[in-house]
Amino acid sequence: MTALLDVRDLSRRFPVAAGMLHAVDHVSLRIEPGESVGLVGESGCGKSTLVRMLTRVLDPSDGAITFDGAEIGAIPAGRFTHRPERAAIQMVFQDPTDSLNPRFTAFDVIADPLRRLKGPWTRETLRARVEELADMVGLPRPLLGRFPHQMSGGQKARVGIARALGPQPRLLVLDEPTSALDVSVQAVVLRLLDELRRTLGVSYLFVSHDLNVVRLVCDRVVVMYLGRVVESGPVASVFDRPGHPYTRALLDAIPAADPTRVRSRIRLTGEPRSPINPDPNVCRFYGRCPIGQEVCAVTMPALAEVAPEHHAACHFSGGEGPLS
Amino acid sequence: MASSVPRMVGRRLLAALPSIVAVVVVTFLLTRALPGDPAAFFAGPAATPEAVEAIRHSLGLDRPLPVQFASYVAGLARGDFGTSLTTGQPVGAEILQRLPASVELTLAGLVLALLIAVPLGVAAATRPGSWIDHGARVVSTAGVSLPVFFTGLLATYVFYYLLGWAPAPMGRLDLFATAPPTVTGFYLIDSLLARDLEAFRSAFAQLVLPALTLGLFAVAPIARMTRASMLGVLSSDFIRTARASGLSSGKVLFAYALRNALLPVVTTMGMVFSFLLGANVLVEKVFAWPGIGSYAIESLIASDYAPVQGFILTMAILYVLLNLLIDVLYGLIDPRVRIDA
Amino acid sequence: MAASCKAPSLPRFILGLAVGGALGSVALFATAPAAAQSREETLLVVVESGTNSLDIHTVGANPASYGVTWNTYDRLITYGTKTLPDGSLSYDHSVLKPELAESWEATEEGIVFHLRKDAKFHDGTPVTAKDVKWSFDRMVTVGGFPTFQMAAGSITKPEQFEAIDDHTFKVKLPVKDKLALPDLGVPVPVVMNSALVKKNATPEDPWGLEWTKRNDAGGGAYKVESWKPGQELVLTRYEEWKSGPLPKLKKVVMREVPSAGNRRALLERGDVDVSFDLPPKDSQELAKGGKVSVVGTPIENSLWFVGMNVKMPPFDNVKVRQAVSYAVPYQPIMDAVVYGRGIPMFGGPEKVTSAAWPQPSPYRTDIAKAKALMAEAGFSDGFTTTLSINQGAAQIAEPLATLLQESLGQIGIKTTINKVPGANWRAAILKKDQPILVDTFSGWLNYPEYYFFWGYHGQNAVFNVMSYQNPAMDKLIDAARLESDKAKYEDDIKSFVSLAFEEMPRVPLFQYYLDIAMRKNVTGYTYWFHRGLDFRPMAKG
Amino acid sequence: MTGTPLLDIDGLSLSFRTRTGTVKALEAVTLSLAKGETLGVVGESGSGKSVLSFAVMGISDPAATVTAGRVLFEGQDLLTASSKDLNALRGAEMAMIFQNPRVALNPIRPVGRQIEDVLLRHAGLTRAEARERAVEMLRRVRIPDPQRRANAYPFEMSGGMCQRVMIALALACSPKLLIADEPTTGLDVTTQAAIMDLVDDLAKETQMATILITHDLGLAAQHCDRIAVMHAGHVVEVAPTAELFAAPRHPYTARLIATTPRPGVTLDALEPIPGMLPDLRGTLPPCRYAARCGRREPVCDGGALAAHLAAPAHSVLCARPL
Amino acid sequence: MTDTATPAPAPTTAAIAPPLSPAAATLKHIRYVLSENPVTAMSFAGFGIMILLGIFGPLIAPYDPLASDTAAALQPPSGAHWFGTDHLGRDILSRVIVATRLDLTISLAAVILAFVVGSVAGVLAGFHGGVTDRIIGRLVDTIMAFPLFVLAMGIVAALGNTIGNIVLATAVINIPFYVRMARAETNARREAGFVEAARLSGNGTFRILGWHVFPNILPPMMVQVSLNMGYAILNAAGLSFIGLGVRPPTPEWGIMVAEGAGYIVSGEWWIALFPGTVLMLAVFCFNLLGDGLRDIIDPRRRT
Repeated sequence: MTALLDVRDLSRRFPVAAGMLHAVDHVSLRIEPGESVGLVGESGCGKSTLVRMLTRVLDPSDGAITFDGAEIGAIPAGRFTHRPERAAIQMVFQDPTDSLNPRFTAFDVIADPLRRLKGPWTRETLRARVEELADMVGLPRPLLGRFPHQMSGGQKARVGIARALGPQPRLLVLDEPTSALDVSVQAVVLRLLDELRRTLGVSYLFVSHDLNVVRLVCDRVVVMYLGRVVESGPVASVFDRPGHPYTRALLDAIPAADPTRVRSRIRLTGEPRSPINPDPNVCRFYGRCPIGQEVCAVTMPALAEVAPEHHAACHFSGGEGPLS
Repeated sequence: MASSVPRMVGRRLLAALPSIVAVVVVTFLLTRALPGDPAAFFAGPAATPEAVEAIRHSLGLDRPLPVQFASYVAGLARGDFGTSLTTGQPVGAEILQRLPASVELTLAGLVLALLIAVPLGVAAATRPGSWIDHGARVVSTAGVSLPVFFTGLLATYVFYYLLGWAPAPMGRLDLFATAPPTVTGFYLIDSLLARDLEAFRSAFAQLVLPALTLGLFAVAPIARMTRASMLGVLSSDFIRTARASGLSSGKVLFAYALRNALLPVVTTMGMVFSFLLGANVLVEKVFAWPGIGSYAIESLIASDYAPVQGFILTMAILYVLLNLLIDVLYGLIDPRVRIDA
Repeated sequence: MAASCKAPSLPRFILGLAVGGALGSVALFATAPAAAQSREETLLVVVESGTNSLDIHTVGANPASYGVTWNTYDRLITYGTKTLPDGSLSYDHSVLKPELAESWEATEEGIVFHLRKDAKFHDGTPVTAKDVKWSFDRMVTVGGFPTFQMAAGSITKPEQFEAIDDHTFKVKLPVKDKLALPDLGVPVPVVMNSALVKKNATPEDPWGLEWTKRNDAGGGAYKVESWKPGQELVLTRYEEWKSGPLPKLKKVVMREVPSAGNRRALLERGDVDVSFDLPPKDSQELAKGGKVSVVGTPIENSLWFVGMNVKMPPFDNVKVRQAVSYAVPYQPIMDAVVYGRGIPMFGGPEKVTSAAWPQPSPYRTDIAKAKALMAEAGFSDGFTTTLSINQGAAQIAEPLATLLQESLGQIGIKTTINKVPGANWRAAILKKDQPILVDTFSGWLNYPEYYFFWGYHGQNAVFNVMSYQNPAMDKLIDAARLESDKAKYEDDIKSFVSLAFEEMPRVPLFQYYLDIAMRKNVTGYTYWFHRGLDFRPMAKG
Repeated sequence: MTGTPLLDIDGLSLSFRTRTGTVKALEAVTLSLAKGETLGVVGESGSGKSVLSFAVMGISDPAATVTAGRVLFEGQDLLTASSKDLNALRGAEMAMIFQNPRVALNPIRPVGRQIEDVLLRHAGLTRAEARERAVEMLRRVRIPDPQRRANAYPFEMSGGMCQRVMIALALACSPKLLIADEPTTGLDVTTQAAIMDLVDDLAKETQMATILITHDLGLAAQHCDRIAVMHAGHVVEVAPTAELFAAPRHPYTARLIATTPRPGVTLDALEPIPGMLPDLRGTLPPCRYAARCGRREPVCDGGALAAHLAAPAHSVLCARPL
Repeated sequence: MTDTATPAPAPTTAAIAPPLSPAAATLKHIRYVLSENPVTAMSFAGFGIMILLGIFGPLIAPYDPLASDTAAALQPPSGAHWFGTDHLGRDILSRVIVATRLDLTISLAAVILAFVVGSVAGVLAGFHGGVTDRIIGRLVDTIMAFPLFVLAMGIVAALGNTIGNIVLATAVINIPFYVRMARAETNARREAGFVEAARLSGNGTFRILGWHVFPNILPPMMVQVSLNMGYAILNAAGLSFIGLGVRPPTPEWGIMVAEGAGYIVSGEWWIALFPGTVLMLAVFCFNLLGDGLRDIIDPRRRT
């Protein structure tokens, strides 16, 4: 089975006043057809930059993006708009308010990609398709005539999902699709997404900082820290036996709706290292890492398998280190 | 920070250079496109075409445009703005002499406008939708809705002719006051420096009506901006924090809200000032104000190239400097800009 | 905006600020300075625009400079004064009076002047014939207007001037020109402090024009105390002046106030003594109001007129020109444009009987006749053209043109009014491409043939805005210039005036007044052909 | 709950005037808080939890009107207090921290100065003393190099740092009550944990009572002694934390717990809550949850609903509690 | 999951009202905006009257605006001449009415020209940033560096005082304001989610700008438009005052004020006052119109 998306050594650097900002630094990842991959990491870790490159609205500095066997990383973002792959990679945005044009009705929002990427349409077929999509995401049809500010957060989220599904994508990037929603709505949307994946066979790249959610809807998870992948593997494996202290800290920080659960926690101290002109020989987590040693300051740890399909980039991830 | 300000100033000046060059070129071309023929004007009555031609030659107007331009630029490089044909004076000296009058008037108008507009805007913003809000909007809009020459004449008629409150509209000083020794060129300041209260009073009295006329024109944009920006700031989270901290309402309003709200106001000041310099031209004409605006109008009408060019160039430089000042001011208020620079 | 965070003091604070500011400014207004100490001996004059040079010889010196130099420089001779029928004073072009020259006599060669021995320039240097020689050399050498003006009196070359001794000066004349002596009484032939000017001359500027433009090098009754171009000129009396009785006014301040309304207000409120260049309506009302005195003198040898370019169809057709002459709304112009501050120049006798100029044309408004003439000319449907006016004289020209436009419309001539900026007017008329225009022209020298020489002669001078060329006309004008027999001379004049009224290249409208408005206590105002103010005889009672 | 409560909210009702009608944002809210206690207020957006906190602080929107009830702080009714008294209380006796700390601080004033402003207002210190105290406060919230950081501006700091500054500012005058309104929303999970730990520690140190307003049941569970659950302007249930999770009595609470993702629960096990919050304009049924509730019976639409104790220290607003 | 203090009316699913037809909804919205703000309602009424006068002015005017009657010159307001007569005896009321069309034309034409050029340049600059932004910014700086009124004077003086040139000059000096505003507004939305979404939906740059970004920056721009309409008339009036405006005897408010200004001191106040007042009311109307227009155009203000 060939991967739907295969990213190799993808990097993106931005020139800033103080030097080069390494937003994404040699990231590799694969997404299989129908698979749901979670991408987690704190703000500023390069998630968004990576996503923008994968959805081809930003050009990478280095590396390759292979989509369904075709190299698409080298196509300039401006030209990619007119490529057939455009329809195949779609995205659901984090903030449903910000991502919906305030001057478009729900109908216009959903119809826009259809008009651009699919078709030809007549008035009737287009309306039929939009209504079909609305039904699919559980958006009541009368709401199609509304403007974003006239809808609730959950409704807007559904519009955003319908828009992304319209062009029948094969890869759907979901950028924190539920972070702006109430828990009750979140559950509904998560179930909807899960169901859609199963019925449509779409692959997901699910970006989130909420590990509870990632655990629910993803098969595999990729953890990023300061532009680099520090850990990746099957959800169960990573959640049960995190190989990287950062992953461990993330897991520990999740507040559990269970007052009985008493935990020992890794507390992170200090501020993250600067992503500007980073020293390629120093572990990015060094300085904040509770188990950091001399070696971390002179050698950048590489991703190593810690369990089947489960990789971590830590000198001490072998299970014998101070972590366990 | 200390080193970043001069660097920023230098960079901004450098960035403004192309604009200045463009202004010089455009002005040159524009003045040459004016329909008049200064040679014919200065040949005097009853001149023969030959005489006109001779004068044209002596003025260098018969040379090809690029040559004229080159000599103009060469003159500029030497600090020579040329000589006005209408007044017969070197343009540079004349602008230098008249500029303080215009700047003093414009600044007075601006200060007056700020004094009226900012409190008005704040009052409107603290009570959106109230009668104060509507009133402020109507009043300030009325101010900007009248042509300055009309308000100026009306004000003169009412306050000078009918009521006799204002002094005669005859320039910067009344006829019997003597100008204070020039230090800054601003009579208000110079007279204070010279401890000449008589001159100060005269200069102040002369300034009030034209400055008011001019200032009225600027009230609306500033008040509008203040209101909008104040409204935005007042509903922002940090004001809520300040209130939740029990800070006094005065402190919240002025030290917290107003200072933040002034940022966009400061930015508009550049535009407003540029606006006022335009309106100034007409106000000077009405009040016989010996500034560079009236000078420019007369010259433009007379196709007298040198003063027009000198005037516009001066204005452009003034504008650049003003914007620089605004940037620095902005930096003083807003640390984000300062540190980014 | 929390309930607890209202600032009830704010509006009050603002109100306080505004009221406080207003009161403060009122207070400053109210205590206007009472600096009236020198007021009685100072004359305050407001003008629309002032001089651009202190030296009439400089290139581009404007008409305002005539008046200034008239007071700051002496000439050899000047004109006498006469009282007009209305009681006002005017110069008398028939009387020549001594100024720097105590006396003069005509010789075979020309004229010999004897200078007064006590005259001194403003810096105390005695005035000598050498200064006169240098000044006269200068005016005929620098070119432009001064040179041109002096040529009218056959004074053209430095070789004509000779300083015989310190106080004797001779002007040699190539022909016995009757205009030579009068020409020495115009503003141009000033006597300059040659030593002072030479000291400030440069190799590029041997006549020191750049310096005299900004500096006083004279010995006239007034010294320039200060001059801010475009703003203010202050003259003070020269206490050592010998060329006439010492003026009464110690000081004269001329301020430029561009707005006519303000000039009127200033005068009415008594803040100034004299206002120059008032619009005719203001003059009329002020004269009627009686609060101030208005002296209006018809400007000699001057005429407002409608000119038609005889080289441009359809105005090459005399019938069209006559039609226009009948279509002009003469009386409305007198009423609504000039407000009676002019002498009508229409509705005169059918036949020219007077040798005076200007004199009324036989035309009067008669639209029916005008239409008939248009039909005769083959323009019964009318035509379209552009009516040009001088923006610099818009006060009169614009309403005049508007009325004219309306009337012409009635006979089918549709016009667009083209306002030419004042400074461009001369260039515009020099091109002679305006089909029809409204303008004025006056001659300094008060002779009909002088006016016609400029306005109608085939030499096609700039002021012949109609490009009118007619050999018969030229012959009559030339004859009148040389004619010494009074009767024949008058016949010539009547003939060319008749011809002009027949051909009608220009339609006379009115002879305009030179109006000066003064406070009642100002006396001694004298009308001068150069239309500048002569402060020397003036006084404040 | 021991002794007289520090804060006693009694039957508080509040409504907003809007273009489209009056929104009954709070109705008969009754809550009390003892000294040193930590109370969690949990609810979905629109449930009225922030409105409640703003009403307590007296910083409500001008369109808000209190229609009934009292808010007693140490026996003093905040709703009838003069704005002067209220101002003296705010920042000194009761303080608040907000979400989005980066915009909740004055962007153009050094953070140290902002803390000083509060100190100068309430503590009667000289400028120099205030300065010293401000730096001390920054140290207490574990900001490294506080001396230097006092001169920094909010934009020069990370969100977590800004929230620490907010905490320093709120606690500068050692208030008896701290209202933390979604203090960790928008922060990274690791930062979130650190901030909550800090609040916990400081609260314990100073015996300060805390109201934690959050949408995150997990967060409340971990940090609060008691939890109040709000729905559509009602407090539907108040109970000690362990009891609430172990035996929720209000159907909404139960559904809320069930719908929250947590370890060991699969997606299929997450039970969405049907329906949405009711429109708070116009007339409302006595139970505002009734329309969404699976247990609705005619009794639910009967007369007015009053909170009652379902167990000691466990009150519930439901006609048919679980 | 933010919970704010402002009372967001809880959305309803219980009753999803069938949407009104767009026209009806717009009408309802306009009615709402007008009823909410009396000042705006007044300005709309004023604008309506101006449009009517612009169209039917010549039919309504009681006298021929160009017909002089020197016997009836300078008459104060009376039953026959409500606004009095001017120095040539023309009826000021008629002139004021007939002038409406020209003044509206000048301001509308100038503003449309400036708006089109300015917003296109501004949107491009704001969206692309980089070199485009720098070049356009530099051009705008250059125009702004001129004293604007003097630039307008220069243009009219150089090209001749036709109405077309007055419009052109007014447009040129207004362009910078549109550019700056459009640039700032576009820049603020450049990174907005919906722009990114539009790109993912297969929209090219120009379609994004025209279809997605531009309509969103329209509401704030409308305020500028209405402000500028007033400014355009004032500008024309100023040009008339110094003799560079509309040619006589065409009635135009500015030139009438300029003409009448000279008669204030002599007591014929009505010549300048009536056109001045109408001019002020018109500018006033335009100024106040902006807020109302923005409210109408902005769908977020709809409930």
